[in-house]
Amino acid sequence: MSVRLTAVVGTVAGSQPSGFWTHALEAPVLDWPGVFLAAVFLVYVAAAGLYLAGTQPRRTRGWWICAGVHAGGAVALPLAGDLLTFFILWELVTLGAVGVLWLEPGAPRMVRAYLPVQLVAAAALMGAIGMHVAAGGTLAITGEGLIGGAGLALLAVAIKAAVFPFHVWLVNTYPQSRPATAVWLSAFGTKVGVFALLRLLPDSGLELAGAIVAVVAVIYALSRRTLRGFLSFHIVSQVGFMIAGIAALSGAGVPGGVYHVGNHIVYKGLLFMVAAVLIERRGSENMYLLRQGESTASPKPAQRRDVLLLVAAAVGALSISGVPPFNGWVSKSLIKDAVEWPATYYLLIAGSAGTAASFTKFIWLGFVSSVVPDPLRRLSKRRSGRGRGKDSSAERAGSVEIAAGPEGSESAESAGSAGSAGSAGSAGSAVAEPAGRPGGDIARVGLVRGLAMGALSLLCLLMGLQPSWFLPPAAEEFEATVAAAVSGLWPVLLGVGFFFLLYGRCVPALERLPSGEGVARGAIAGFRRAIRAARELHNGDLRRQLGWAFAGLAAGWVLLLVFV
Amino acid sequence: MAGLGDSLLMQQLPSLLVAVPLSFVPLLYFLEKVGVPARGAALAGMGLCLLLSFLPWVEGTELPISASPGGWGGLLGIELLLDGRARLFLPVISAGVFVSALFGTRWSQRWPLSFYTLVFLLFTGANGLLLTNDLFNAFVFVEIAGIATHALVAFRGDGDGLESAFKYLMAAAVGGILILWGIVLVFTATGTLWIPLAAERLADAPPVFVAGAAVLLASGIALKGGLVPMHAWKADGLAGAPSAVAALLSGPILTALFGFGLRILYGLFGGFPVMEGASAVTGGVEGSFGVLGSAGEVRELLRGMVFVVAVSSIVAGHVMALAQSRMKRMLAYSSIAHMGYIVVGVGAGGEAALAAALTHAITHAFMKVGWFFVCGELRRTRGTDRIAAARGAFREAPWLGGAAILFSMSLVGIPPAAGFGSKWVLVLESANAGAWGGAVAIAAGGALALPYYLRIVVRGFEPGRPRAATPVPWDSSESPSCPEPAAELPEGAPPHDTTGALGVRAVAILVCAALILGGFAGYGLLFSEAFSVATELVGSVL
Amino acid sequence: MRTGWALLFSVALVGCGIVTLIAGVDLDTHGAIFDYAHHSVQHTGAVNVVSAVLFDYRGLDTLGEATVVLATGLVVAVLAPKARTSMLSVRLSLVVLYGVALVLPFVSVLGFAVILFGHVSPGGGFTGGVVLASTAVFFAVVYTVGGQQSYVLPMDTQKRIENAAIATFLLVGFGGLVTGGAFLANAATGIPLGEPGSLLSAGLIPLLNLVAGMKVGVGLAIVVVCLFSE
Amino acid sequence: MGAIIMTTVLGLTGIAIYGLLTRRHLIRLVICFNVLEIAVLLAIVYAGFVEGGQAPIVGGAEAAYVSALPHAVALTAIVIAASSTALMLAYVVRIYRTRGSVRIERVRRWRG
Repeated sequence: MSVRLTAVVGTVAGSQPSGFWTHALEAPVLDWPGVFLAAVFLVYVAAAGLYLAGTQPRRTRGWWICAGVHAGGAVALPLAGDLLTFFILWELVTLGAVGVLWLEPGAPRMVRAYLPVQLVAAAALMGAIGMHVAAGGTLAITGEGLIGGAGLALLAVAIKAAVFPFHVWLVNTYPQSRPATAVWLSAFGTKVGVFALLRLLPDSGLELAGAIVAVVAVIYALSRRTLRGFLSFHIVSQVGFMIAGIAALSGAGVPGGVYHVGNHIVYKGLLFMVAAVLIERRGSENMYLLRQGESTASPKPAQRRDVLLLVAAAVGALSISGVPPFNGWVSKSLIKDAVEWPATYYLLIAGSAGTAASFTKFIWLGFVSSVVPDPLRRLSKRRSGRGRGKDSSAERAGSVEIAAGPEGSESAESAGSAGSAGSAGSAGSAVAEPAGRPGGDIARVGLVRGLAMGALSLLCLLMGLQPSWFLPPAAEEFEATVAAAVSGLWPVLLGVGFFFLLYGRCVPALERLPSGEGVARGAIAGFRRAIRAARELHNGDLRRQLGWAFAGLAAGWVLLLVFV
Repeated sequence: MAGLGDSLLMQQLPSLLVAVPLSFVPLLYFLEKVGVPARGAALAGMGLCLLLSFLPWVEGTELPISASPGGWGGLLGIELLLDGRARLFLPVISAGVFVSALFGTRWSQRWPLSFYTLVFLLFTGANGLLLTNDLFNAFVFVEIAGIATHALVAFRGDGDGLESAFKYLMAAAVGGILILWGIVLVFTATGTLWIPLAAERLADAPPVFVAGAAVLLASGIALKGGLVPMHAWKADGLAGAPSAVAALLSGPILTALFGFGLRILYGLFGGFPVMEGASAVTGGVEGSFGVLGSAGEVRELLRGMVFVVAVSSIVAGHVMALAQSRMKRMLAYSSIAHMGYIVVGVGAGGEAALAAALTHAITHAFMKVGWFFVCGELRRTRGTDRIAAARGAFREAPWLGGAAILFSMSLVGIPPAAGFGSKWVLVLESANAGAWGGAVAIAAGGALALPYYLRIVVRGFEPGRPRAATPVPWDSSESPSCPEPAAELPEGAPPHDTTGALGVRAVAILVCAALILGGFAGYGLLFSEAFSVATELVGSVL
Repeated sequence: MRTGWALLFSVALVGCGIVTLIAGVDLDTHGAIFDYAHHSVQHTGAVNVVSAVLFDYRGLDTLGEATVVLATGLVVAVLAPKARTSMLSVRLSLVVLYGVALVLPFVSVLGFAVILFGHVSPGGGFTGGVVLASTAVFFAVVYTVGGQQSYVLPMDTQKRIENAAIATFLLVGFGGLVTGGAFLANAATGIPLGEPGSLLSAGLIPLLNLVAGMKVGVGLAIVVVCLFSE
Repeated sequence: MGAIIMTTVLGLTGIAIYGLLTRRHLIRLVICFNVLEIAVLLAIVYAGFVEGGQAPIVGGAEAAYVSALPHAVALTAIVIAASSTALMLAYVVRIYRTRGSVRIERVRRWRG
């Protein structure tokens, strides 16, 4: 629909007399990054749609429309040929996400976390485009990016891509939505932001900043106790990788960065799907309780499918950690090869190691360990002893315990979709399956989900094994780089070693990490106070109203007289 | 239609556009005496005026059309000049008045004759303000429109409406005096009230004198239009008004005032030059400013003042709108912000930015009128315009919710609504003209604006009804011995007007919605018209 | 608004005014550049130049102003409570009662005279209208509002006169448009201007004078009487 | 002559503005508005003043007349000001009826 609307504007705007307005609407840009990203988005839409269609009988039509707007905007955005279309699609992505979040349980909190910053981003983008035009730029999207308003564009990108200090919206929305919703949302928003960096600010010089973000965010990710909070911080961390690559200017940087965007969509989607299934099966999102929930919530038949789940989780974890032959390896190698400064390089290595460590934790806690490691248990005891106060503040701070609201809805939902044998489960599945065959329902659900996750896993493998199918045509020289980077395995080993040897001791320190939430809260309080002050200024006194008018008149007049 | 261009009708169109609405004032009275219902006659009359306002768009019409009541011309008498600017705004005013009259069933049922008479007076004032090329005549029309408007504001007759009307009247009257002062200074300096001649002779006037006239006229118009240091009365003035009247006030009246401001700015003072090439444009004032200081510096100072006013209007308007708990006040503050948008476009100088400002004035008129209608509908069903009371209202009437969403999108600047187009072009063109601060403020304005519209929409679609559906009478000191001529509806009373009237109100809302959507589709056309008007305005200075 | 601020603003504005006036001291253009006094007789046939300007050159202003009065009367009438009250509880002495009765006819005649001779001598519709309105005020003050309403002019009649006046003004205007090529045209309609200085001169100006006088008189009377009855 | 008139005009303006900003009684506000208006009217009339000019009633002899245009304009302005004043007073009376007082504190319900 958006395309048609722009077409309407385009036909009418074709006869505009104003200088740049004649060039407002351009043909789509079909270069490699755009087409690649659009294609990956499209594939992911198919996979996630498959996943959701099979498992979510409770999604309403409104949800699907909003999700479609969100994803459709994201699919079309990489191809946008001019800034007008780009802006409209950007807005569609935002609005679609708002709609999706709105239809979630616990919507007000998420929308509050999501909408204001996204609006600031949209406004900043609009302002940036304005300043670009002011500096003499055209609306056509060229390889050179914006020639004015770089600061505003940077702000817009930083918010949309959830670059570290602006990540609060992400970790306060994705982990709190329903698991399957997070699957859908995780792919689009931030990637759009990263892509905007490529389109608007190709020579931003943010290489080092990206690397720092990658490391800092991974430290935060290590400290998370909830599954999706953990995955969300990994999005932030991986965005750091992408930015480092795109900003890296040397030959392989941009292809590496963009390829990493595509890879990340695939494996992070896969991981979110795994997370969704795990949460449904185990009834908890606390990573330390995943194995405990196993014995009670899930009867025997689940065990066999857990193996498949483990495979999918392992593929995702290996991909994100950068282990050959999965796709993360290719793009991470390209990025590391492309960066200019040694500091960036070592930071990226550290980031990789941290990623590896945290996904070892994920696999270990989720599938392997039968006993929760000692320090963690001690910690959780201490926490429960301390009472709810600390918990609730921690919850607000983004390290989200399972909140009562989402959990309740999740369990109801999982009962309906996973179809475990309970009365609530049959009632829930009856919505989707009028015949009321719980067994068949389980089988169908498992099949569809398995298909979706399998497809994504295969794609991970394929993108790792045959990068030349996906990378730009003139990328033969990259292959050598990639092939030479097998030695890049050592950060992964480092990370794994770190987890088993040192992680337990680091947990108390990690738990004490400051969060960005306080700053945001302070800003909101300040804004509230400003509004209150403004209201008190408008005290309804007629004389004050007239006084302001005369004061304005006097000020203007005196100023004029002084200067004349 | 071939001979229409030369006919007496076309030659005298400016006079007719003033005289015909005015002639309905006595006509309604006498028609009612012979039994014709005022409402029907009034709507027919407004239809006629709407038709008249479209006549200048007939193919082959040569603009400008100059007419002089009395036939004396501008120097001796009064000239009414229908130029491109007036042609652009006339249908906006007429359509705004028409739909508002259509919508105002609630109060017009009570006193149909007075209501429609005042609406026609307002119509006359707005049209005349737009057309007149004479300074004092403009003052007369400003006052006609002003008096009719705050009379309509007082129409509810309860304490709140009266307070609104009194505040509005005081502010508007002081604004009128400021305008009159400016006119006196111009007349003293030039000896004429005819704007083109005055502009010519202002070039020889002492610059201090000219500066005084300019600042007085500008403040007067700003006070009437509600720009920031002079905005404080506006929300108070609109809060107690019936919704249809609030719509009239922020649609047609603001449009006419903007048109008048443009005439003063470009016709009398030579306008703002394009930013880079300040020396390329030599208006009347610039030459005179050159006597004492660098003309460019004074220009830039003036422009800086305009931007300070505009940006602070945007910020203050949106921030205060965020803080409101009543819809009408919220919309009034939003109007302040949108006036700021328009002033940014005007202050940026240059044809394109000016054209963007013109289109935004037009789209703003309809989206704000539409929102006020939605507000009136809510007030009819809920008995109050408190935002909290809107709970569930859109669930009961989804079409209303749809309209509210559309108008909100337009006001915020989200694509499939006309407001997006004008805001987008406004940002780009003012940035293009060098006013990047204003452009950023406009862009940020949308971010501030969305939450407060979204709040209403979300509230409206929530299930359930508010517990206290009727307003708390917050004026407990009213003496019961004095019966209010028009008190609030008593608690639990059925809606005042019948379902047939509701249909008419719905039509009014849907017309606005259609205009907003159509405005987006036809945005290119609108903008190119505005662009030619802007070229004409800027060209008139050279 | 604090006193200090108020003082500051008013002083600042007056100061600006002083500066402006000093700058304008040597302005030599006093009055209009167009010398109405030497052309108005020839143009309009009216000896009183102010009347000529008001009703001929700038007829539209006058029409607008009459409209403002009408609007005011309308609003005040709407706002006034329907139940009329007697204005004054004070008992006036016989001297006042009879004195007013004695004076009233003369005042009325004066009002009409000022109106009808508006184009040849100082005065005109507005001035005369105000004098006429003052008779209504006298009456209302002395013989109560109800008395004014029932004996002199009922409110309905007043409104009718007011509307008829505006309608006449507009009819004259449209007539000028059709016959003279301009709204409110006077001499151009071909109406004889007559001997300047005589009662029946200056074309349509006496008629408009009369209309405006009735309009203003009745309009102000409505306003004042409605305010009385509050 | 001019100096006197202009001093009066400016003095009245200053007084009126000061009064508008400080008075608490609504009727006094209305009076202040009227004073402001009168100052402008005086300025208008003075704008047409010609030294030694006669009232613009054209007699037989050729003479200097003061300009008639400002007179006409002032007349119109007076009527408009009178109408505004009448409306203000009407509102004040109604406010007195509904709110029980004409203090300015009583018209501060709308605020914020």
